[in-house]
Amino acid sequence: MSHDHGHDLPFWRKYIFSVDHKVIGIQYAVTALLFLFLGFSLISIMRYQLAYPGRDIPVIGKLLGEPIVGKTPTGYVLTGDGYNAFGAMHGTIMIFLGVVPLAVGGFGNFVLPLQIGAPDMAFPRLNMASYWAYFSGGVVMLTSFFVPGGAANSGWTSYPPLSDIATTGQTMWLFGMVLLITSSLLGSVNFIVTTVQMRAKGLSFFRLPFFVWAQLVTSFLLLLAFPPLEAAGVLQLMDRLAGTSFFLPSGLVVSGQVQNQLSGGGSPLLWQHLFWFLAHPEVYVLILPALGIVAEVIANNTRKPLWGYKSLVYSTIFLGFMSFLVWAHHMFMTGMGQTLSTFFQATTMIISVPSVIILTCLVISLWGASIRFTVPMLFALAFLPMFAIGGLTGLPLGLTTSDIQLHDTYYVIGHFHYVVAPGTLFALFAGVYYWFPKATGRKMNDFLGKLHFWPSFIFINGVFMPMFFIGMAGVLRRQFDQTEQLHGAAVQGLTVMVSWSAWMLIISQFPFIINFFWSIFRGEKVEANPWQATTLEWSAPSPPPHGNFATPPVVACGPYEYSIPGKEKDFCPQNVALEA
Amino acid sequence: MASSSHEMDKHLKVYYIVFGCLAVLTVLTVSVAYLHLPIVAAVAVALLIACVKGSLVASFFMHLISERRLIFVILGLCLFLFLMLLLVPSLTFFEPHYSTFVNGVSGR
Amino acid sequence: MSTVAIPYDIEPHPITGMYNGKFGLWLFLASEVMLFGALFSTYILLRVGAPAGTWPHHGSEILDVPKGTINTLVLIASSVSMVLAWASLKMNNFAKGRVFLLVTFLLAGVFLVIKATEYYAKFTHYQIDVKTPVLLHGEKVTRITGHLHEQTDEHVVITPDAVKGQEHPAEMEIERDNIVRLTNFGPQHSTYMATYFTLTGLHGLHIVGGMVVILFLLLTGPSMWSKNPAKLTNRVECTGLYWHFVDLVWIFLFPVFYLL
Amino acid sequence: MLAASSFGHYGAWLPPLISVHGAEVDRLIDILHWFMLLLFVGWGIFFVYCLVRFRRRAGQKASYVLPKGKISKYAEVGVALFEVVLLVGFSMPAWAEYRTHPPAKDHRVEIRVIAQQFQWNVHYPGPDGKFGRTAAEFISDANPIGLDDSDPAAADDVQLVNEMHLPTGKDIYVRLTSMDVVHSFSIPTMRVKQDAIPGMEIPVWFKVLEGATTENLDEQMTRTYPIGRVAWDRFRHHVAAKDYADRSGQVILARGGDLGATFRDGKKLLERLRQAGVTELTLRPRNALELVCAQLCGNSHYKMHAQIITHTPQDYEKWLKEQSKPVEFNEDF
Repeated sequence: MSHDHGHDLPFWRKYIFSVDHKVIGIQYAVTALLFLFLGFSLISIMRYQLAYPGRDIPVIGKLLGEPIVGKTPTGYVLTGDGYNAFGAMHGTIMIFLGVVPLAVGGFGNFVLPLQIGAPDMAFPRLNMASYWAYFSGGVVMLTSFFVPGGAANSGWTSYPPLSDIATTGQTMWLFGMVLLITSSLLGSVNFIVTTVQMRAKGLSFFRLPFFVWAQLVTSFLLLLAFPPLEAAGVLQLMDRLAGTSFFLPSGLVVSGQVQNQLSGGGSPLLWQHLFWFLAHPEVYVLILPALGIVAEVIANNTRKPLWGYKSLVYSTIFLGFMSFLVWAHHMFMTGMGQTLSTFFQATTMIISVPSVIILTCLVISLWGASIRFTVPMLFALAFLPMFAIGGLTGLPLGLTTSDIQLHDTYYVIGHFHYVVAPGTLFALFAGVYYWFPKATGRKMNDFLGKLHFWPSFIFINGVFMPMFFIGMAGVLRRQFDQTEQLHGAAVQGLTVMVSWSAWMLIISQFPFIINFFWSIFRGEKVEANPWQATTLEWSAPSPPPHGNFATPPVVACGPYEYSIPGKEKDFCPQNVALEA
Repeated sequence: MASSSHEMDKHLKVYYIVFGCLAVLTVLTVSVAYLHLPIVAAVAVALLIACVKGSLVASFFMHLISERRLIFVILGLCLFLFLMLLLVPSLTFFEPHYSTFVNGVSGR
Repeated sequence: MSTVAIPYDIEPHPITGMYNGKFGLWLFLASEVMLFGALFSTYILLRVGAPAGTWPHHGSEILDVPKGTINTLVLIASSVSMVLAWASLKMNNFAKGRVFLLVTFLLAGVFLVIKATEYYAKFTHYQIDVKTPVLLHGEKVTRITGHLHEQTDEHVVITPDAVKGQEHPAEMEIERDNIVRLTNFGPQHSTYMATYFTLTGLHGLHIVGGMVVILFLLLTGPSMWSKNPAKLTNRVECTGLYWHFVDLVWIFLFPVFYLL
Repeated sequence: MLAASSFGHYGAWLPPLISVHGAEVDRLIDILHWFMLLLFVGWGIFFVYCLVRFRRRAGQKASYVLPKGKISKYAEVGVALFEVVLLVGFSMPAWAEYRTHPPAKDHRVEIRVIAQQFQWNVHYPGPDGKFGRTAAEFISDANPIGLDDSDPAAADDVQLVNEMHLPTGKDIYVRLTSMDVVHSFSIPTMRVKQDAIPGMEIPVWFKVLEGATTENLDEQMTRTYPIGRVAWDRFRHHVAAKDYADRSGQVILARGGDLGATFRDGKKLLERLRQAGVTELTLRPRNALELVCAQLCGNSHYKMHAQIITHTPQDYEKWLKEQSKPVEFNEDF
């Protein structure tokens, strides 16, 4: 259509407003990593308040200053509102600005077109728009820290009426969310069309790498689950800006004032339904791409085909579908009767079955292998038991009777963090180490990689394992100071331990940061396929040029043809026929 | 790719017929509303007419009638999810056993 | 813009039977179905769960049904002209296609203008709830609806609405102290008005969005037609799909708000 | 009377249990955790075995042929079946008891609880068993639930803030609502949790174990700790069970006294006790039972807790009667 070439585009078109899926993928990944670090920093500050309630925050308190932290005669402390704002923004940043953009925007964009042998995404300019919508959403969220009253402080779940009567930060949060949702919708349309329409010749659906399947199902979840939250966001904006009462019942009395200028007639439960209709599938948006990455890394480093590829695919599709039917298990304590609670307990138990199957497939894939303990493999292997713990601890929360005691306690926090932090985040680290050579043509340092892995693995368990016990003791989440309550004070010792683990964990990330930047410029140069992998991305040069493949690849076999008996090499790339 | 003009003429005729039907149905649904039927009947008739109109638009203007299965699967999924979104909250809202609607602190 | 040739950008994929844009647009419409679906279910849930007496028995008590009917017809007509625009391009008649596009654009404008007059009427129509009942139409009432004339710190002057077959009532002065709630028929008036404004407002935004795209096609059409007619035809088709969907949403909104 | 030691302790596992239905909850939690542990350990052994046995080394070649065997399938079906058992056999019956079979009207103690930022308002109908009318227009600082004094049924009503009295061994039926935002009515020691949602009144019912009176619990929770393990953060809600004096006989920490209002006070006090040669402290919680809010409700969410005092049914009746006596004006006051 036009005559200019990728390599003579001006800088800002090539690296900033680029339409190349690889550049966009890297933009997503770098931005998301920064947000992950920010989200982690927020919680590190909160952990000081939790471990040493009311005591001045050393060093960092002074750096932040007012109005983010409150002043005391001797220094600075978090305020109740500040704590809630940090908590709400920790959740929002980690999920919507960190993990999902990294897993879907970053890896999806960079890897998916390469893995299916496409020259780019189906809609390159839409892809760029998607990144910039995400970026703007992030900027709006960050700015909200500086508006009067601070950032949104009604939890990442933003339950009304609390969120309806909250300060301006909540409005910013809603605007930010609308931008992020737009970004996700544009991205998911792009992924689905690309996967369905632009696969290389010979790449049938059952020859797709599992990662592509995971991304495809994820995209459907984003496409169909996000709009109800967008609707809910619009309604909450109306409540906040136009004075409507979608989520406000009649007769509210706030701080002793009768709210008789409100029409009332709304329902707080409505928000919860619309919110969790998105937010449960969102959990699978967080976990499926991670499973995809882990499957790729495991197949590559066991040097053998994945066990039960088709079960994996079918389980993933089933998981995706079921994830729409379990949302109200987050609402067992809202006063749910027998019929509905039985339905949602049953669907929750059912959804655990495909998860068990996926985990089983991945672990049985180790049998008869020749395991290379590379850095990506270490992270992928650590993912398995961590995800198992996260999944298992979901059981007591999915049954109403045991949920009575555990609902909204630290047990819940431990549960989903095991799924998302040592689970998904470890898988994402595996992905960074694994595909780094493809993006830069250089490998990340092995020693620093291991120095990143081992302390992270130890301290992340130090953070989340005690939470099960703290939660069991009855300590509720979102408490500014748990020692205010008798049962909370009893386990304050564990909370101090969690905090120290968290601070050690953040220190453990420095080897990664150093490694990342050092390797971009100084890392060991490697050839196009350093891991001797089979999937298509490795048959393109590293880094791949604009348009990816010199000639469109033709696929001749399945995705994981490793260690075929009687062959000289222990792997057979997808675009090489098995017989050859 | 290019359709014959004869075929297109047929298409055009269909568009005009659909336009006529939609206009007639619009007038019909408004006139029914002025009959003040019982609420259940009124809702049923209004929604029925709206559905017919909607299907006409989707089938002929959006050419859904000649599309392949893929789109139907996706739209079917949407419909199913919409029904879930309607049914489940309504069940929690109207749990008859124990929850009642109250106006603020009012009660005895 | 890019050197990369995207497969199936214009020609349909052999298996799905669609080019990328059309498939993408259908997916976008699927998400739109979920968006409006969620809002419709909100409407149903709030309406069914509403305490007695808080919703109008009939939309026509509040909304202007003739205007709504005309708007429905306008939107349907715009849908027809949209599909005709596409058909003309398909038959290689760019000039005619362009005219039909322009007609669609203008009809959309008409729709918005009518809608704006309806909105204006609601925002200038008031309701006052009072503590001590006042005499109106020979009855003691605690609620008066009508048009405001004067608002001061001490009192409000309102012309109450006329009742069919009766003479128009005279202006009334109501003391501020006696007023419990004074509101126009804007979104904050009641859950009914809130859902009405939210849904029709969002629908209106979709109309505006569609108009922007149509305007873009009108302006860039000639140059694109000379370079790549198939691409322009595809773009018009996709815009049409979106436009028909917006029409379809209105087909449901109209009876739901005006007739029930 | 029940043995005082049967209620358990506060610590890193489930808190003391003093409600009847709570036993079911605890049993399910126990079973689940044994089941989870079993699965994880079994799975972990296989996992670690694979890592060691199939590590890359000379002569270890990966096999292209995938292992066959049905063990994984059996394991998956086993897990699924066990989940069905948990659901149908344990969770559903207990939930039905907890949520769908309220105690009969004639022998239950009914209480209204109206949550508010950041306090629990408790409304008792008084000896006549009838709740007085409440409405927003009567709300004032002294009357947070808006009780209408002109209503005859309201005359003997009792309203309390952040204090709830309950009889043991009787069905308690709480009518729960909120006047502003979503709160959650949570009593960890009774395995009770129910969101308080504005615009809705949702009942929740439970029964306190006989013998679990505050008196007994206080006695049971009196424990002696080495002074090295006593930190202000952990024991700020505890009070001394006896007097502690320094060498000159001056009392540093009196019976019923606590460790001070702030961390600094506590530190100073403990230092003084140590200097006085105290090696261990006998402490008990100030209030053994708490009602807390489990749903984020604003900046002082963590402070929204009420003390619960349990009485024998006789004492409860006595207390209620005392409370509902109209307050007589005292000239001196």
